[in-house]
Amino acid sequence: MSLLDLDPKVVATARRLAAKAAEPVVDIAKAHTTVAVERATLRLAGITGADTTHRAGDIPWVNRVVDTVREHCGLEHGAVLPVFDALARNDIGTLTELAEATAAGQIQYTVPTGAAARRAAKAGRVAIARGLRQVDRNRAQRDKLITKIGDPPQRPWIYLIVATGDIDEDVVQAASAARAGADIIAVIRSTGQSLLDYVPEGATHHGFAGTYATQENFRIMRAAMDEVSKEVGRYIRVTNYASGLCMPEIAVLGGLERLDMMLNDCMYGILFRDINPIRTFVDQRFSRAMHARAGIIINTGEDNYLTTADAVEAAHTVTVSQLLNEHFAHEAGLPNELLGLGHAFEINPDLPESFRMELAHALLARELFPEAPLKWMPPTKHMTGDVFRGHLLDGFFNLAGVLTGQSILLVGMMTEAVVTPWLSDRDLAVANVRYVLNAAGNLSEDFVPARDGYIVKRAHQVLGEAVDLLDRIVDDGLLNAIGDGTFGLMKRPQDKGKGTDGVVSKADGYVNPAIEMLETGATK
Amino acid sequence: MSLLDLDPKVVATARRLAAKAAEPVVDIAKAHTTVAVERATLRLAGITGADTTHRAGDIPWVNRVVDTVREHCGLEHGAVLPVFDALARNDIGTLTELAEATAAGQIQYTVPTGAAARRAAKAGRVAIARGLRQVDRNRAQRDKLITKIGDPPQRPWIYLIVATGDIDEDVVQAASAARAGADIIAVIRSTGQSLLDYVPEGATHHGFAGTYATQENFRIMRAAMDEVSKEVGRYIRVTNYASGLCMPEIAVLGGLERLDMMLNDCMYGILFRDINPIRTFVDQRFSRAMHARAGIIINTGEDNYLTTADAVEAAHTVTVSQLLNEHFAHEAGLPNELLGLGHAFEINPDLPESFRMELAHALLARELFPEAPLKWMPPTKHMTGDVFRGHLLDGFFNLAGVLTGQSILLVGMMTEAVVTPWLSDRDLAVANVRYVLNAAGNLSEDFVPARDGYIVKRAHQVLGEAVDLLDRIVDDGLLNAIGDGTFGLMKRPQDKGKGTDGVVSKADGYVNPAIEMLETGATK
Amino acid sequence: MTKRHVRPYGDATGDGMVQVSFTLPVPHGPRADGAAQQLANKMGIDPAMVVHSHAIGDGFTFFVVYGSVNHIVDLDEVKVVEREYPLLSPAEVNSYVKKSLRRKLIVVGGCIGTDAHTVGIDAILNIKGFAGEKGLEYYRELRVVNLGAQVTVPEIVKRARTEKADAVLVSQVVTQRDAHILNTQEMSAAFREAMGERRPLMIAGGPRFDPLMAPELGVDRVFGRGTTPGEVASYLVHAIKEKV
Amino acid sequence: MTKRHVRPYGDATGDGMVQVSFTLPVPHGPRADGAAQQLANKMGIDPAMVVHSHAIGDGFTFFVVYGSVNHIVDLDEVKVVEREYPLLSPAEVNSYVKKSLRRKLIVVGGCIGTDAHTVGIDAILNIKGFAGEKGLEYYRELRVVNLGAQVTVPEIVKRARTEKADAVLVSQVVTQRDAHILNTQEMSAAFREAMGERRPLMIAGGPRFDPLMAPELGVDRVFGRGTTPGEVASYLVHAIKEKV
Ligand code: B12
Ligand code: B12
Ligand SMILES: Cc1ncc(COP(=O)(O)O)c(C=O)c1O
Ligand SMILES: Cc1ncc(COP(=O)(O)O)c(C=O)c1O
Repeated sequence: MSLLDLDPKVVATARRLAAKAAEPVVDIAKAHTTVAVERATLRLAGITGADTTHRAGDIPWVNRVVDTVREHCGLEHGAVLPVFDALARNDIGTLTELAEATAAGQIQYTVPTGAAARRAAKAGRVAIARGLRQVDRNRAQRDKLITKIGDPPQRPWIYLIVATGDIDEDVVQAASAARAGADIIAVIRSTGQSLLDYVPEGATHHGFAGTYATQENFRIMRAAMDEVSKEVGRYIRVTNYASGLCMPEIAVLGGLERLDMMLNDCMYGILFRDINPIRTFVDQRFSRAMHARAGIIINTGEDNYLTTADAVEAAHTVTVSQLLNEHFAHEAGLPNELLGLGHAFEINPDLPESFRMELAHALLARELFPEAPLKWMPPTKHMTGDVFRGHLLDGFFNLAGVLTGQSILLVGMMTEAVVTPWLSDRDLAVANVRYVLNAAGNLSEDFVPARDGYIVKRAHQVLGEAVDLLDRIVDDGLLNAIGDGTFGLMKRPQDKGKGTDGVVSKADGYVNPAIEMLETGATK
Repeated sequence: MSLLDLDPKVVATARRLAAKAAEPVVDIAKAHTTVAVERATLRLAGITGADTTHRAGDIPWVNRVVDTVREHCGLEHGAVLPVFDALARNDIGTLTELAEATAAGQIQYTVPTGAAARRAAKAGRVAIARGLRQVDRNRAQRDKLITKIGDPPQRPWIYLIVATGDIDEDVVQAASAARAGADIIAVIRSTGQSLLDYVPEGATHHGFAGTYATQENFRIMRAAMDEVSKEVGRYIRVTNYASGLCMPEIAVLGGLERLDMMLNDCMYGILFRDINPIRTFVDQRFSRAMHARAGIIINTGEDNYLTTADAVEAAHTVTVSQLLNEHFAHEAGLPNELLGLGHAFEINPDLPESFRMELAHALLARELFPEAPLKWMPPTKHMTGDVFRGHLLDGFFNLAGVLTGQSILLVGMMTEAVVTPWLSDRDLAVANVRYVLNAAGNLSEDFVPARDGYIVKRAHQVLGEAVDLLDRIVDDGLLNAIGDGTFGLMKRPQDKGKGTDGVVSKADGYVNPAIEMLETGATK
Repeated sequence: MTKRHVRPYGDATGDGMVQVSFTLPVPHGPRADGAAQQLANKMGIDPAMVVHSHAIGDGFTFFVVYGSVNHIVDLDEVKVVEREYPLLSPAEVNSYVKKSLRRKLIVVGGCIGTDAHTVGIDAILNIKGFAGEKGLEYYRELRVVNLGAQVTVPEIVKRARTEKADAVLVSQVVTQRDAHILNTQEMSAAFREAMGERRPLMIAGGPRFDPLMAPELGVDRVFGRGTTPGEVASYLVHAIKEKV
Repeated sequence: MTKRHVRPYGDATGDGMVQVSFTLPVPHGPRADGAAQQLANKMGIDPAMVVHSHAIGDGFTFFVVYGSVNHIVDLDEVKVVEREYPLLSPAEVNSYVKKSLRRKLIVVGGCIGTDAHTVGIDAILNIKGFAGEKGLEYYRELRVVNLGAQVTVPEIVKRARTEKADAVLVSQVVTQRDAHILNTQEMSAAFREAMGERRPLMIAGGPRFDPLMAPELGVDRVFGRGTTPGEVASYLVHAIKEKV
């Protein structure tokens, strides 16, 4: 049922403009590869482990290989051809052995041509298909578990964060959160990981304000939550972060370890981590294709804009970004059911009508993306050390979530402005959510924004501003708009930022069976 | 605008039944007087002060006089005749001098007859008229101040309690509460005062969990709030408690000292202070007539029922009591605008749909009594030492208040289950109210209970149960119903309870010019 | 199995983290924050973060402080009134009373002083009960006389005498100016004075009582917040066993 | 006028009332309540009322405690970094800089380490400013170079050098594992090592910094939560006055 009575023509225009604005960027994304995409491809093909002898610390084998390939023959043709050619030429059994030999300086990479190239491509495809079939099996396994154990009984699903820095403590806290009512557990990453151009290895215990995202940590958490799922009688979803310099690789690891959701935004890395825009768009495209394959729900990061820009003035930038995220996601193969588009309750609570304005924004998102599992993010910017006030604000955030039919509710903590959440913060926060869901969960039945009333007008206004902005972006180019600080007030020129030198123009003969198989859905 | 679509016929039936149930009780009330009514009458006539030499502590002169009258000649004819007769006979100038002489054993009271009676009645009337004109002047003065300084800009008005036990500390806390946003200041009485059969004298500093209600304390608080009113630019209303053994007297004092609201319930004293039912109904009738004259808004006490009975099961008893309170109030001359009928947010918050049920109850009251300044009371019973949860609950209480258009909002405190409110509790509580009013105050525009939805059904159900109960009460008699524990599960037989022996059947020649002048509105 | 020595747990074992809030009669500003910091340090919180402060009027400031408290809780030193008797079912209570007393056990209860909070004592005495447990009236072998609210001490002594009460149960909810303590002491003294050794068992209850306070109050047992009727009934059996 | 010695104020002068909450790694029950009571007593709260407790999982209990703390705050002993310089308007700052330096004052700022919280430093530096005050970029006589987030220490040292910075302003928001302290110390050491006496003025800021920490951090000044750009600009003027 539509409460806002949005004009379908305006909505269609918005989508058309978003597609148009995205088009040149999609072209760029298709025309380039990155070190991370190539590493992700090799990870799918089965490379694992790290060079523990290296003086710079544990460097994953896949980094050693891709860096060496690049050094020897460039990445313009992708890593698959030189790597599988080298495997064949040197008669080495596994990619990991190849990596060891590479580190020992025994391998010389070249781009094969002719039959050698065809052989290498084929061998690569066989290996990658093995990885993809593992991802497919995980997806089937998830479906099976959900059928057997069940989904949460209510919407929105309750999303809780753990962030101890130590995977073992994380497991304890995640289990207790799930028992207390969480449906989704997200492990926050250590600050700074998103700027590492490699994925750390193994189980880790010393993150800063978060725990490193590693394949082993993913495995540990998923296994633990599989146990807890049985205990609590609902499938507990596990989330981690794809965004950052290793977006494609982490997406692969998430698929291999049956994560259920991943933070993946088309612009977050650019805006909030100063990662090069081109790098991000290329990486993002590959990672989303991976998520599509793995049935992983993406969580986009529009909430972040409202921490640096004003939530009222910049409301329409959230809508624009959601439309862009939607387009990029569709383009990469993600269906609506996997689009956890983000938005947030970040209006200054001292503003008159702030709550109604939140409702207007939240409802706009709901009605623009009726099939998407929207992710509703709690107040952070206007949280203060006054934890009593904060707890109240979180309650109203929860209420806005149920009134506007949000799908995934990231639970707000009264200590948001103080510390990373304590055990008791999480417990009180879940009790808050539970009260609101239980006492007022069905109040949406009685929530009917007045025709032409404040809420409806505000929603229409924001949509109108979004269309105007999209119009300007189509004219200026999305990359220029990002460069000008359109989103979150962050100015990010397309030729600057971290990871720029990891971007490579594809040559005509570029080969990447992974991309092909992701596009076609092939399993062999 | 009606949201519940109540059937006007059912509503009319409810009112008719309430009137019928009240009728016999009104007859009883008219047929009796009480020591308190007589004392109130003499207070209007100008008696003040206390016998400080008495060994039992400060006994007000008015008690000495009425007790002696009763001893000497009974109260069946009222106190006015014997007292003004004695004044004339003994050639004494003032009532206070008469009291002193009474205490010294120098006065013999008798019921005058013939010309002496007419003279006494006349003198009494002149004196009482003087008191009533003081009340009238106060009322005019209140109107003038409101015109000049202004009413609160918003509805509901914010009602805050102070309860230090010391009138001087109360003044400090009241001023700070008003500055922080309170529109109404209520001074809680010392526990137990309602069972004192006299009104203490003077400024007091040692109450238990509240401050004694005295004429001087009333004066001090009103004067202080007059100052603060100017400062904050809105007329700060002052409230105190009439209910108890001295209901009529305190009503007089409230009128004389320009209080603006008074707690006055037709059954509170019976149920929660075990005061004799007849005593209460007699006292209540006189006190309400006084409030009507003084333009004082009464606050009824239906909220209390839900602290001893279950708020869901007993919801209809609240409605029944409101209808009875309305009838008794009308009968005593109070117009709708002065009927601060009470109700409360006391449903167990762990119940599914508890918030929507609260909305249903609150809306029912709103639509049944569209002109009454309803008083909306916060959660108390289900508050616990978990102050975070409590603060959240108070926020939802505030929201229910604005969604259903309540008129007077008694501010809930997160420490409800812990201590009488601290300075900081009040401050955080007002901030809570302010957030809700400011952020969601107009959300009622968008609150439209679904036709035949949960809220509407629940409201109709409660109204139906109320009509059924009124029907039974009409059959059994209200006094029997009270005896059976119908209200708040408290069983109070009509011949038991405190203050029973203060009830006196009026003789045929009973004279009370006050009652007459209150009924006719006469000023002379 | 818990260890003997523990510290508060915020986010990790042993971090000692606590949250504190209070108001100081000091105008808002850096000096006030410093004063809050000093108080927190005196409470053993170090480092202490004054994460919030705001003015209440001109002369007061409200603070929220977070930090690590350096005290260690020694669980072996924790004083609690351990329930030294078993929890019995109503049937067990009834059968014991019947066997040992051969008559009904008589309980007189009420709120003394000016306290009018009867919900607590009613929760213990009335059939309806509390937390799913029936109240003492439900027990066939108990005779319950509930005097209700605002009973004076002389009244309850008199009634206990005429009813030949085995136990007197009083409730005290209002604590301002220590009313609950003073009232209970007054009552226990009155019973001792009036009846000496033959006084009934004296039990006090209320949400702000600490069970450790029995000696101070001069009563036999004290029950705090969340007490259930079954606990009280079981205690009664235990106490008459001791007497018999 | 405040008195020298004050106590927390709940409802009356000197009542000492405070609210505390914490979690103990002890299963819920009377023993846990007793443990909470003990901790509260050790914090100086006496009498302490454990007004609420509930289980968090099997092994933890959350408590809310109210009570009177017996410590006394000595206002004369309160340590605060008093602002020893006047608050200047932008015009005053500009005119002083112009007169005394005869060139623009150069400020280099950023978030060091892996910290990506730029809102705080931007609030100080960007024109937009904070709390109604314009940021340092607005000051005609200041030249501001804002390096943004996640700047490494070598980077900021290098840039300060090439820009000939008079002052370096760094922000630190993430405090887990004392990252804010370690990062700032690393930076101040690097500047000392690289530039010795000719190092720029070093200023650190962030919501969890206490201005008293400057010596520990090795910087000249520390600004905490709620800092406004005007305070920082005025300090800059004060500091160059001292140098000149
Ligand atoms: C209901 C209530 C009332 C009702 C009482 C109705 C009635 N007939 O009982 C009414 C509305 C009349 C009322 C009035 C007042 N109340 Co009142 N009231 C409450 C309230 C909301 C709930 C109390 C309650 O019923 N708890 C539920 C019962 C089941 O719990 P309980 O009493 O703790 O009992 C349990 C245990 O303690 C134990 N127990 C208790 N007694 C006994 C006795 C024995 C023998 C045993 C074994 C066990 C036992 O067993 C029970 C079951 O587990 C509390 C706030 C709160 N949420 O706690 C305020 C509260 C108790 N009231 C308070 C006050 C001050 C008053 C008033 C003075 C003024 C006012 N604020 O309204 C008046 C006057 C009362 C008077 N003269 O005593 C304060 C007391 C502050 C203090 N610590 O001193 C409170 C805490 C509210 C506040 N924060 O201001 N109140
Ligand atoms: C906005 C925000 C973000 C944004 C940052 C965007 C950006 N470009 O800055 C985003 C979304 C990217 C983000 C990410 C993360 N954040 Co963050 N974030 C916040 C948030 C909500 C607000 C911070 C803020 O902007 N405050 C407003 C500014 C104006 O205040 P301020 O920083 O205190 O600055 C003032 C003063 O301190 C001072 N000041 C500050 N710096 C300086 C410097 C100088 C020289 C001077 C003079 C003064 C000065 O002046 C300023 C004006 O008064 C806080 C929670 C909160 N409400 O505080 C969490 C918070 C800071 N984040 C936190 C964390 C852990 C993270 C993450 C690691 C994970 C996560 N929870 O999301 C990531 C990774 C960040 C990283 N690598 O650093 C934690 C830190 C916990 C801790 N104490 O260690 C917080 C407290 C949230 C929480 N409870 O978990 N975050
Ligand atoms: C889309 C998205 N990706 C990633 C992150 C976190 O990234 P990082 O690990 O760099 O803090 C966020 C922040 O919450 C986000 O919104
Ligand atoms: C109508 C009414 N009168 C009086 C009171 C208070 O009376 P007392 O002073 O007896 O506690 C209340 C309780 O809040 C009440 O609701």
